[in-house]
Amino acid sequence: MLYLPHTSEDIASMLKTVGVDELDDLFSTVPEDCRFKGDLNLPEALTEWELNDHMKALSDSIAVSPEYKVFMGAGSYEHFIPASVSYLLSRSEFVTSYTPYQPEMSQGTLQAIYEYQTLAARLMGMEVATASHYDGAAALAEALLMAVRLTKRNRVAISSVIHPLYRRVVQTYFEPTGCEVIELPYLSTGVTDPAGLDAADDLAAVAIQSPNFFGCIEDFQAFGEKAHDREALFVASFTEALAYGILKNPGIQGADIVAGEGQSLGIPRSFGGPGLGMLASRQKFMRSLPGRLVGQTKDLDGRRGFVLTLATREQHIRREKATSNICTNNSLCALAAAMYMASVGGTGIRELARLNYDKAEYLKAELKKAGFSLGFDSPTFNEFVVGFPPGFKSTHEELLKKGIVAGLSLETYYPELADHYLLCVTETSSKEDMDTLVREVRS
Amino acid sequence: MLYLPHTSEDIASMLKTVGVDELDDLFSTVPEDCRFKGDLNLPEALTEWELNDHMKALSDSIAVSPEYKVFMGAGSYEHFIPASVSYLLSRSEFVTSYTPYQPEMSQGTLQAIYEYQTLAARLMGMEVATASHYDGAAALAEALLMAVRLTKRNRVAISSVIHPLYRRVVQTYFEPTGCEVIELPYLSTGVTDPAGLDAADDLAAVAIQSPNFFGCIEDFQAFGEKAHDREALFVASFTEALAYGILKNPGIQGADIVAGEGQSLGIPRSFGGPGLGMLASRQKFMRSLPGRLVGQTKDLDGRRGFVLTLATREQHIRREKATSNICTNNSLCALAAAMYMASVGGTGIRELARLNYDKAEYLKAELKKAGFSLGFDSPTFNEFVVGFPPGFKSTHEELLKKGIVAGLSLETYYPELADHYLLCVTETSSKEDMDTLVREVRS
Amino acid sequence: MKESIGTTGLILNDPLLWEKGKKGRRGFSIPRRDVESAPLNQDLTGDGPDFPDLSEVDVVRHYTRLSQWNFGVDTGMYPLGSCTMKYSPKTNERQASLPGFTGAHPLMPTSLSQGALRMMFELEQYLSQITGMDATTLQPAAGAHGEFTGMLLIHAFHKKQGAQRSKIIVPDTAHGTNPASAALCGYRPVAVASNEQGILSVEAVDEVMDEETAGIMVTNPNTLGLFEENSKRIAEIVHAKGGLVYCDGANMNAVMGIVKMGAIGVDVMQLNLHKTFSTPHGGGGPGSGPVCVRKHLEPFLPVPRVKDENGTYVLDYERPETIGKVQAFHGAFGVMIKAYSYIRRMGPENLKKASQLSVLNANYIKEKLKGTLHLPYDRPCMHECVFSDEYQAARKITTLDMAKRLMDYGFHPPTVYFPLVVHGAIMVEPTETESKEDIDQFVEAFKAIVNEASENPDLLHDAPVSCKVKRLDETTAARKPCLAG
Amino acid sequence: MKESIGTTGLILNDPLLWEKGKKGRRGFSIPRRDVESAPLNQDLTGDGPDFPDLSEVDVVRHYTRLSQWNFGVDTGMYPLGSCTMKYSPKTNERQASLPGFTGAHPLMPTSLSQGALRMMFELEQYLSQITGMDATTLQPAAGAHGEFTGMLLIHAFHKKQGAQRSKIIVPDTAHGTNPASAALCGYRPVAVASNEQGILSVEAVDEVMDEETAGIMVTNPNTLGLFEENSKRIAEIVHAKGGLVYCDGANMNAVMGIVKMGAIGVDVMQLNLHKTFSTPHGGGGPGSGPVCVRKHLEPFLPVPRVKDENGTYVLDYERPETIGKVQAFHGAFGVMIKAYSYIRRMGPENLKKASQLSVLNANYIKEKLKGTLHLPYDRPCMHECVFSDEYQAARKITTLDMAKRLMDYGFHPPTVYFPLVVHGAIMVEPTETESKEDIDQFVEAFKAIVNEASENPDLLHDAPVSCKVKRLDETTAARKPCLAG
Ligand SMILES: Cc1ncc(COP(=O)(O)O)c(C=O)c1O
Ligand SMILES: Cc1ncc(COP(=O)(O)O)c(C=O)c1O
Repeated sequence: MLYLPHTSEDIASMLKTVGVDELDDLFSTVPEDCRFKGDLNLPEALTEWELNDHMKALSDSIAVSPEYKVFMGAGSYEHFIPASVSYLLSRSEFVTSYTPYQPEMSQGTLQAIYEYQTLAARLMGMEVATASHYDGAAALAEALLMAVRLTKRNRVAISSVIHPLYRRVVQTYFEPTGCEVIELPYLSTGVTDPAGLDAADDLAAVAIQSPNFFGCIEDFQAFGEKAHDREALFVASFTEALAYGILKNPGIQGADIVAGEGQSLGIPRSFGGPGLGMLASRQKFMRSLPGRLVGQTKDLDGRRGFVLTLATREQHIRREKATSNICTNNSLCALAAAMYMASVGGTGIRELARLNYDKAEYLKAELKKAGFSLGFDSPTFNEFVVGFPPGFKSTHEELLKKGIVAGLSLETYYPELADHYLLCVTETSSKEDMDTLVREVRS
Repeated sequence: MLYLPHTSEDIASMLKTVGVDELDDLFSTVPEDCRFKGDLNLPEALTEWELNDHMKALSDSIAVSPEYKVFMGAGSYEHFIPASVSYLLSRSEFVTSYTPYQPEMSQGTLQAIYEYQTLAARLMGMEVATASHYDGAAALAEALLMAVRLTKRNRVAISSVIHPLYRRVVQTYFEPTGCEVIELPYLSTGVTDPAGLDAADDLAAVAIQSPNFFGCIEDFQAFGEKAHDREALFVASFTEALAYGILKNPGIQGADIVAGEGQSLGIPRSFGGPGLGMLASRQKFMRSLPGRLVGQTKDLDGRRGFVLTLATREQHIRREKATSNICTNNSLCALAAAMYMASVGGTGIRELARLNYDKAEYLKAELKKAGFSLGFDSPTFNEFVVGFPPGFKSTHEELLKKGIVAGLSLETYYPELADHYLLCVTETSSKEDMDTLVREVRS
Repeated sequence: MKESIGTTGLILNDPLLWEKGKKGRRGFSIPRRDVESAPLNQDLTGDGPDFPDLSEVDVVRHYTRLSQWNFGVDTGMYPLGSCTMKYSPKTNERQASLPGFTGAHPLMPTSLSQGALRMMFELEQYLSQITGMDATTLQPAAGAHGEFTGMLLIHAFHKKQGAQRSKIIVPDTAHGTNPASAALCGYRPVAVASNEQGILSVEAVDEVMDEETAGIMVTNPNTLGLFEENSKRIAEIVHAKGGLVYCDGANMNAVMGIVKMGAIGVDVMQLNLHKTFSTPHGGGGPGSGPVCVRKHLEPFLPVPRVKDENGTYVLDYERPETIGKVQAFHGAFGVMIKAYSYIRRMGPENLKKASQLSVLNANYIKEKLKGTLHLPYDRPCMHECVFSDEYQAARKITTLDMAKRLMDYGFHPPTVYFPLVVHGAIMVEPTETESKEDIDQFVEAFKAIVNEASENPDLLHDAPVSCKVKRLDETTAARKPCLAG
Repeated sequence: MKESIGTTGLILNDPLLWEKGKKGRRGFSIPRRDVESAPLNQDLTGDGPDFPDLSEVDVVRHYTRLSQWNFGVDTGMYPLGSCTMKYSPKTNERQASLPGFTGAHPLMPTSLSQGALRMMFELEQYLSQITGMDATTLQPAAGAHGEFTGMLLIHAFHKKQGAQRSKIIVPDTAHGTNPASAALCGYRPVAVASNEQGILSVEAVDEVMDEETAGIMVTNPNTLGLFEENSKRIAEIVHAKGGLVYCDGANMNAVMGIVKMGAIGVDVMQLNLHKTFSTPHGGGGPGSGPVCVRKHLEPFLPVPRVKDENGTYVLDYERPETIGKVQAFHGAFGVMIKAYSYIRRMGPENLKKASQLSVLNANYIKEKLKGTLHLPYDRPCMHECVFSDEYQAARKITTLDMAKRLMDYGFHPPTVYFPLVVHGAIMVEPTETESKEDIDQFVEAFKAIVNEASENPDLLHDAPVSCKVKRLDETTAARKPCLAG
């Protein structure tokens, strides 16, 4: 077997050294009644070539661009990824190394993650960003738990137009804590209703997402102030990191903690994971952050180097008193994001973000021309809600057959929004594709 | 532009250093009447993403497996290539380095090519193999020129069942030399007629390919002896390197020089190139070999290291007196072959070669059962000739529409072999595919 | 010993990204603009992030150089205990990069995602089969995330029973994530000491188990590389008091096809696909931590569940008792593909063989080094063995010194100072993908180092000398944190 | 100067392949056998090659380690004169790996290979356009192969004229492949010396050109990095005597969009796609050396020719006057894709810009270093500039010493001791993909080395000290050749 280098001679001589006769004898400490006697009921081994055919068949059965035109984002975005990033990310020194516990041997990963932390912090407008989290939803949950720890209060308010699946994750994380999660309703304009906060007191945190699930841009500033008036922490969230290439970042709008998803930054969608949980905070909360942090230091000769630091926050030192249980994170995804941010550059990300905005505005305008109404009139970035005529569901299904995915139906998440669909346009959708979409939905 | 790092400030300050005002002024030494004033008439620049779409469209228009079942070899063979080889070959330290003129900085390439030379020599049963040549045909031509130099005779005899395109290349190389190339006819059994040599005297070399173009296994031994009786050098050639995984190699059968194509050894077909020209000889002819050679040596501390050696044979030292004009060779293809040979291993290559043989024999047998006659009855490896009924051409075209390529028509190369087709079966053709082929050609 | 495989060669320094580049450079091909620019309210816009502008060649050289400062399993032996640093077959990477997989949108209608759903459905079945459990969720992102998910399941279970419980038993040998995951779920971890044999005694558990205790978290094989021989009896005790048994399955690599956790009393467990199932670690992740449960916990699993409705795969969100979701979408799909590919390539026999050889390799190292290094628990081990620096302590040579010196010899050090129950622990897990020769070289290197420890201790104190940097000042790093440039 | 970018780090030794492995190991998945074994005459079979048996991890580690002993353009600056070591865009590699391209069979019916033929047809047109020639063949495998093909074309031309010729004029600055290619075609190269300006004088050519001479081979820009200013007049002289002008276009990177060779009297020339058109060198190849010709030579081009028959592409073998074939199939298709991708990504403006910047970079280096190193021809250069070690000779420091020392500073040395007309030549070709910062670092490094040459010459004599090996004994290697293990 390609992955099992032992020859029978190797095995024989090693067994001899160990002092047993057979491989089975190695398991003498496993009590008889714990031993599994049968054979695992699994499909027999495939050759590498059979696997190639099998996997190609599975892959070919999935609808993806360019064959399909997918106008759907909702937390998973299609963006171009340079061949250079894919190549660099495949280098096995990055791929096959573990968490950099031994810094002298891991300076590549460590400098790269330090650079990621820096670029991520700059993108979010914060002072400190962690080395990565599982995904945007888990990062948001951890951010809110962090706020609970910091404020020693046990109620959090989250906008009802934070991604519904993110809210579900927050609910799940909070269930056993006994903390309360209250949801802030949204206005007819598609943004969170600040009034929702008036009643709520004794809050640990207020969490708002912008662009929110409807694609609408929220007024972080206002919510930040309201939160601070209540001595609550303001947690800003996002699912489309590219938006901050052109929009005001959370930091300058008063966010204390920022948690969101970085998949847009050079990470393929791959059916929703692995993604990149981005988490950042103000310097003063640094020691309460969950997850790994890379810091700069010097070696014995005074040369610059990097290490994992502030480990006393972490489970392997603090065990049950740790700021989180996280150990393995999404390091390689953070590396991809760093490579992507480095490639796009400061000038490029503005252009790219603007292009996303302009294309989305184009489709909006065309749909309006075609007589469809937008669900909400707040400004958006690259996603927006369209209210289609009743019975659009069947048209939507017809379009699937033609290889067009006309957005995500909102009814499942917001029953009040029957026939409303969330559409997404990125730099990958051409004018031609958009015109086709409009033509098709019109007919 | 991604590949042009200069900012306008860079350009300005550099022009200043150089002492000219504009980029155009850099070309002051190009006389006015040599300057091209217009704009190059080329398509305007594509973005990386437009290029992806464009190239995908071109690629998708080409018929390849698994969609097509291609029972065609004729010098270009489909063999499985492990993912490990493709990955390793993509490492940029190998891909983006030049010919290892500076050995201290190129030990990776040098050791790898030394290993290639060794494995290649072992495969061919020779003492010395070169670092690589352009392709099998050019290697054969160079081998024959080498024989002419060594023997100071100017006539070579080559089998008429050496790959026709290889013979064409030999003719082309020999045209200006004034040397004569005589062709040895083939027998009804599909192998070269030794009698063809009886008349011929004063020969520099006798060249035989085995398995030959018809897939038939030639008796190298016999031709070697006949050549040596005439004090001519015996040049063995091949297009399917994998055959020597199981067949007697040329070396033990008396070859003085071996020249052939190594594409089968882990190199994709890519429309016929780049391939791998393999060239080997007996130790005593070492200094007459064309092309690069890597040799083992020691460094100042006595550590083993590798260098390009015997450069006095080469053009950059010997200029017109060199053994060849070759400079750039097919190094990366040789590296791929080395990785492939290392992966398959001694045990594996026997199994793999045998599997090729057995599958070809299976198809042979099935076609016979189906009432078709084999063109020749000499033993073959993984290619063989089938004589189809007159008018098979139309069936052949029908099958193309069904995604089946039922071999190569021999008529173009051997007018006397109308309706004869050269079929190839490798480890990549499943029994099922072969059964389908038989079913289809029968109907 | 023959020449050490560790040596030095030319590598290149490279500054931080923002110390390179010039405004106006490009490393990214900006897509053609085929629509006009639309008005955008300036109150909403910012200056954009302060990123450097780099050319493609700047970026490629930067990361090519950085990669050469790193060491991976593809570089050499990486016997990091408890991390199962086995070789990741290259075919895994190939499969995961197929366009249908990388391009798949998680919220597409299931009819357009059949291949993805089928892979997940089958993988769940394989993992249930390997662990002997009844159902599996692939949603957790890593081992610790799986532990947390497991705790949530236990929590939901007790809630349904009507009485919530406050404590959970966690042995002192447990990985830090265990108590942390329990705490995250509101449980108070109750530590029990392992006995002189390095395993849990029935008595110890019997003593602490009560109706206030939600259950126990056992790592089996445990972090000393020992099989918890009493696990079955312990499970009975825990069950008798209405508790549940959680198994930390991070060490499953030792017992595939040999022990079915479902058959020895385990109610819920996680697997680390990035350990046992050969998905690469990526410098710290992403991983995948599927959770396998017995029937009685299945109703609580996260949504959606992949279901096979006679040949077509659907996603079922309608699970009234579900704990909810632990990630936004379906988990680390890209990682699952690699584990799935591995299982399909290996087949049942080779998976068992892998476990047997991983145990063989560990025991072989244990025997070869036990004279050289102190072996606290001299018993047959599973996939890893734990030594200590006791013999060297006299000469002021610590585990850390030996670990650093191993780098100069071309090996990644073992896990050090864990598990905590062994002072100066040196935890060696070779995995089955290391050949006898590689292991022999490792053993020779370690012996050579122990010699140096007595003959020339400074070689160890100054180690490593071959790496790009010398030992790094971690204290200052923590005291004056510099976390961003 | 600030810290040198060259440093050392941990790398691993690895023995020769056959010093590793064990019989019975596997690094290759043997396909399933779905047919019975057929009888095979034992007289035909041998023992099979004596290859080692290795596991996949053995192979992966071997080549991963070897790769780390190498230096490429992706690692750092590689100013190897005459080799145009520009950065190869990663998108080239991506395109070349598309399944339709890698899987294409060269003898498939053209109807099933349209995409491949179209790419070749268009690439031929682009190259004809860039050189100002009328037709192009993509068949030659490399520059030298293109030269040989060019010689064959000239040979066929004269043959058709009725009188074969015996000589060809080759300047002393020519690359070794030029006379070698001429000789391979039966021509006797007649050397002409370049003048004190480093270029060919009209007189020198006039003197030797006669009716016995088939033509001239000019490298333009030449290997001193100078433009052959008299090329047009020279062409007239050669043509007047019935000769043809061959241009070695290996240095075309200097003049894309600036000079059209077809317009200055060139009849036939080769291009090196692996230089000017960014296809990577692969440690020595594969390359591609297309040959571009004027109308009167088109009939002689190798077969097959790709033709566009209103929208469908066909292969034309019916060319009565063709020289035949120089490779079995269509040439290095896999390399052509990369050059094609490069041209499409660059477009006409950027190709010209690339030439301008390559010339800017070379002149910048010339100005920066000319005080430090002796500059034999102090005139505006094209894409490269040639220095010598004359200033250092006094202190017994040679070009080789400085070249080796550059390695320790993290740079690949320039081409040394070529062209032969400059004693101790140091031939620097930065290419346009090096940024000003990178070039400034290179200049600083060279200056630092020249300082060391006077202050501490041994640093140079002992160089390199950072690489995996010290200077290697090339003499013994040649005297007692060991070419296989
Ligand atoms: C025994 C054990 N349990 C749990 C974990 C946590 O797994 P992860 O790092 O994937 O969260 C680890 C990983 O180090 C481990 O070794
Ligand atoms: C000026 C010149 N001509 C010709 C050649 C030969 O090209 P190739 O190495 O591709 O055969 C070279 C390559 O070094 C060269 O520099």
